[in-house]
Amino acid sequence: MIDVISSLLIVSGLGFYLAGSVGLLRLPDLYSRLHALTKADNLGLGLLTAGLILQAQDLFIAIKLTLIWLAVLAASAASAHLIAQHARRRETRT
Amino acid sequence: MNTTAVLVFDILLVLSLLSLAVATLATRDAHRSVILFMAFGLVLALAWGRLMAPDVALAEAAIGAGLSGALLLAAVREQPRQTLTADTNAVHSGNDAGLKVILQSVATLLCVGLAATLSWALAHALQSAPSNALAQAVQENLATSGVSNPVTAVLLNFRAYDTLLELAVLLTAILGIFALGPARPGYRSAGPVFDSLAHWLVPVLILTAGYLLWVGAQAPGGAFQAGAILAAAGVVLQLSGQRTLGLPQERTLHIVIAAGVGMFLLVGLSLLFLGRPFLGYPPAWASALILLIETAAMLAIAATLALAFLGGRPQSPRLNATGEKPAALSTGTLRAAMHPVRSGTDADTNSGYRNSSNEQKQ
Amino acid sequence: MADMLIWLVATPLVGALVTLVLPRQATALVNLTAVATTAIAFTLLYQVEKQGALDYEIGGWTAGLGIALRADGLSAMLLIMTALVVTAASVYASAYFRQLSERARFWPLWLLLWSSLNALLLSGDLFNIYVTLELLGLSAVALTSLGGKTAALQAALRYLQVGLLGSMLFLAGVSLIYAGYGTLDLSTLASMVVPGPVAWMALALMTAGLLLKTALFPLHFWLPPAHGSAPAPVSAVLSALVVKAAFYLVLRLWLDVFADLVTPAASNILGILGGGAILWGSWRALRAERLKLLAAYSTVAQLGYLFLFFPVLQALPPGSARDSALGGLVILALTHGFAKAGLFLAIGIIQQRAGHDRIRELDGTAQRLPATTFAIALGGVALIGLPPSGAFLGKWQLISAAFATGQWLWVLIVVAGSLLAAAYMFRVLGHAFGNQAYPQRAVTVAREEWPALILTGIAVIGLGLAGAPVWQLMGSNA
Amino acid sequence: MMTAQWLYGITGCLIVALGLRTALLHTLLLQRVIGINIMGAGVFLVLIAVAYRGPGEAPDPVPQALVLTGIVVAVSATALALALARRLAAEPDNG
Repeated sequence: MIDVISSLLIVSGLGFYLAGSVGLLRLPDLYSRLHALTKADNLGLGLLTAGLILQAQDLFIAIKLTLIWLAVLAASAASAHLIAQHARRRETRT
Repeated sequence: MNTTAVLVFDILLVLSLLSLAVATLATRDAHRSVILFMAFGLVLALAWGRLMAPDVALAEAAIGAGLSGALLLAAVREQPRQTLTADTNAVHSGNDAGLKVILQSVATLLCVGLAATLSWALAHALQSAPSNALAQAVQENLATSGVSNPVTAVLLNFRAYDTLLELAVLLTAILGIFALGPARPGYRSAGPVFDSLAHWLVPVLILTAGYLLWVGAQAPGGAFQAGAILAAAGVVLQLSGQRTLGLPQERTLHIVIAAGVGMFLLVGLSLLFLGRPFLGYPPAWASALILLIETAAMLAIAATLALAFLGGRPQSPRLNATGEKPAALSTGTLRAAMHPVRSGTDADTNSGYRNSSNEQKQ
Repeated sequence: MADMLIWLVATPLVGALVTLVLPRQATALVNLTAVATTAIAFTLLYQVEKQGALDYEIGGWTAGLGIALRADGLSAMLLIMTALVVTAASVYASAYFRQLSERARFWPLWLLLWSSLNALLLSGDLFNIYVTLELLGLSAVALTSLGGKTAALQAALRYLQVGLLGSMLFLAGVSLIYAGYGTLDLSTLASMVVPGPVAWMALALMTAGLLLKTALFPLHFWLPPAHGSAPAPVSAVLSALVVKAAFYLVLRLWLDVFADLVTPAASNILGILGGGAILWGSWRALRAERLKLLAAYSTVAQLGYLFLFFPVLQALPPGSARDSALGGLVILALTHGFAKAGLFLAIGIIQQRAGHDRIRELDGTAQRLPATTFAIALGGVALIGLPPSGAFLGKWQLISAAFATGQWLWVLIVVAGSLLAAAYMFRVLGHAFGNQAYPQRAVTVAREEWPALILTGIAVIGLGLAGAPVWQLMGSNA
Repeated sequence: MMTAQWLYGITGCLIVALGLRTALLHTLLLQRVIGINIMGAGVFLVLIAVAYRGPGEAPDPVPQALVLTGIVVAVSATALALALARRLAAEPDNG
């Protein structure tokens, strides 16, 4: 039973990754691509981690997985902000 | 079902590795090639994970993709965005198109030949199933090596001499960078968001580095990965505008970067005086000695890689207005010393000689 | 007793760390380290003479698992040369670099270079040799870049890239060896090697990497600018020792580890490349504008002689003829090391006193700096191979061995090379003894001229007249 | 499983050749430094592929330690090369 739920979670997570990548390729300008990437991929990673936590043998690995997810969340949010800020500054300057 | 799934995954991973390598090397724009190189490093870390080499995956992600990428990005940032075609210092002086094409085809041919013969030789080598002697030897001696993680045992005990020389390589690199002149002008603060991220990220990085150092004895981890993560903390600090990134000044800075090699020599030579072979830890103290050496090595690696990103000695805060530091070794005098009047510059002497008496003006 | 081996590597390393931390007392510390390491090198030579090759397993692990250091006759002699040349160059450098900040940057890198040379000459493990090659390359590049001018920086950058490429090729060969034989230790490898695609490809890759680092003829483009623009003591050590350390590795691989794999065809290729190096290097030296470039091209040429020995040694059956030819190779290498180091130091004196080293404007150097000109002349004698010098003995062995094996081409090339060497050395001396109208006031700079004189003196008189022990030592481990 | 070893080993050889081609041909220093790094990555891939002993068995730790040492040596060489390039670019009379 656990396996079915975790595989379901993982597959849906992959679905979000796919959406993010398609968004990266299809969307017209930088900001919307950034938007797609950070939103979809983080949610995908969240589902992936949830799926993996169910498989994890002991609590310690589960905690480490959530820590990884939180770190990636913070890092991608900050970097998305920085990229957008940099692009914004270059647009207003030129 | 399982083996074919793994095979499909392997083929996908290999294809992505090759395509990333080709993309990195074929792009015309320096910025793009650096970003693609970092992506290549991360996918390579994935490959190390797949080939059951977690220690190497950690190091590749932290040092290969992370710090090398940061160094390359810092270098690209300073270069004007000129594309590759505009480059002038061609190694091959043949600048007309014909010669260039010939050279490129010859080089390509040479490399295709190299690839073919190398893989033929490797296939031959893998076919004859090399003896697993060394792996068994490591397994047998693991008990007395003081650590249970075989890779750390090889790195810090069986082949500790290699690691000593490798730390000396790091020391040479940073001394070379120091000799080249003052540090990079440094970064303005990147805005509140990044500062708040740095504010809590740096302590977490330091904590993780300590954890990795400690866990290196039993599980994947160790001095190099921990040092790389500490260096990453240093890089984040620099990017958020902190100039001296918490490193000590002059004398203590030299002690920190020489800590790795120094501790190795201290332990090795003192064991020599106790009648044991150089770096031959007695089994009882082995784990303690290894941890001691790893701590010093972590500090040395972290300081060296952070200073390499900084590009030279950190500007000490006690500088007076003109950036001059009273002590003889400040970067100010380094810049002045780098262009001495006398050494080798073509002084315009009349008969080709100066009266050597005013030379000795020590 | 074998602890000496590790002390030879550890002493310069300790010296490097201490001079890094205590820059004010650096010069005294370096002299201390130099004397200590030279003393250890001499005791090692004495031990090897008495009881043959010495082995030392680091950490007490067996050679396969741990790393073994090994000192036989060849490496002991090269260690002695390294110790003497670096000690003399250190005395010279303490006078050459005037500002404290320059010296503070120079000494740690200098001692790191020395420890990497000792580590390379002693190492008995393939991957360990790769790490020492990298340490050697990086410290040599850092020292070259101390020249400060744009030319020195560009040469250092090109030298670094060539060095990295060479090390990567060497590492590819090492990885093939590990894939095929599962061991990295040279002695166990020597017994396991069997001719086959793995061994050939590995040897080819390692040799290609090392030839890049020895700057053999077609791959020599990086050497003249690097050795020409580096500070004088650095270019002395680069030409005399760093390039020769890579040659020592080629020698170790071709004659020791992969001995039964080497075919006459392969040795002939090395011989032809060596011949090309002699002719091209001597020709460029003859046309060089500056003294330092002349000395750098002469290094390219002299290394060509060393590579000529390969086809000759390949053709000689193992026996006394082969041992004497091997002895000739070693004495030629030693003589070139001492002579070239002395020559570069003397050139450094001229460059500092005159502010330039253009050959055409050397007028009056003989009157001005008699001892320096004498050192250059002595160096020239050794480079040409005139009788009292060790080079004469080396070339004599080479020519007689070539006669014995009927390989005429090498004889012609050696004679042509010696004539060209005579040409470019007498061109320099001609300019130096130029007809300067009024007698100049002679200048003696003791602390800088003594090292140059001693080094060239060893090359000409020491090795020439007292060259016999070289053959005994080579016999002890051959 | 031997096929994984072969697959990754041959890829390593190809990447070595790719890196070498770039190191020989490209003129911009940055490309050449990246080429040398990628060539190193190829050699490390060969080493780790040799160390891999199939899914069940533990891999051989010695090549993994060698690759760790190689990665650190490569990053220090890259750092020195980039510092040299930066200083060269800063030289006033740089043509």
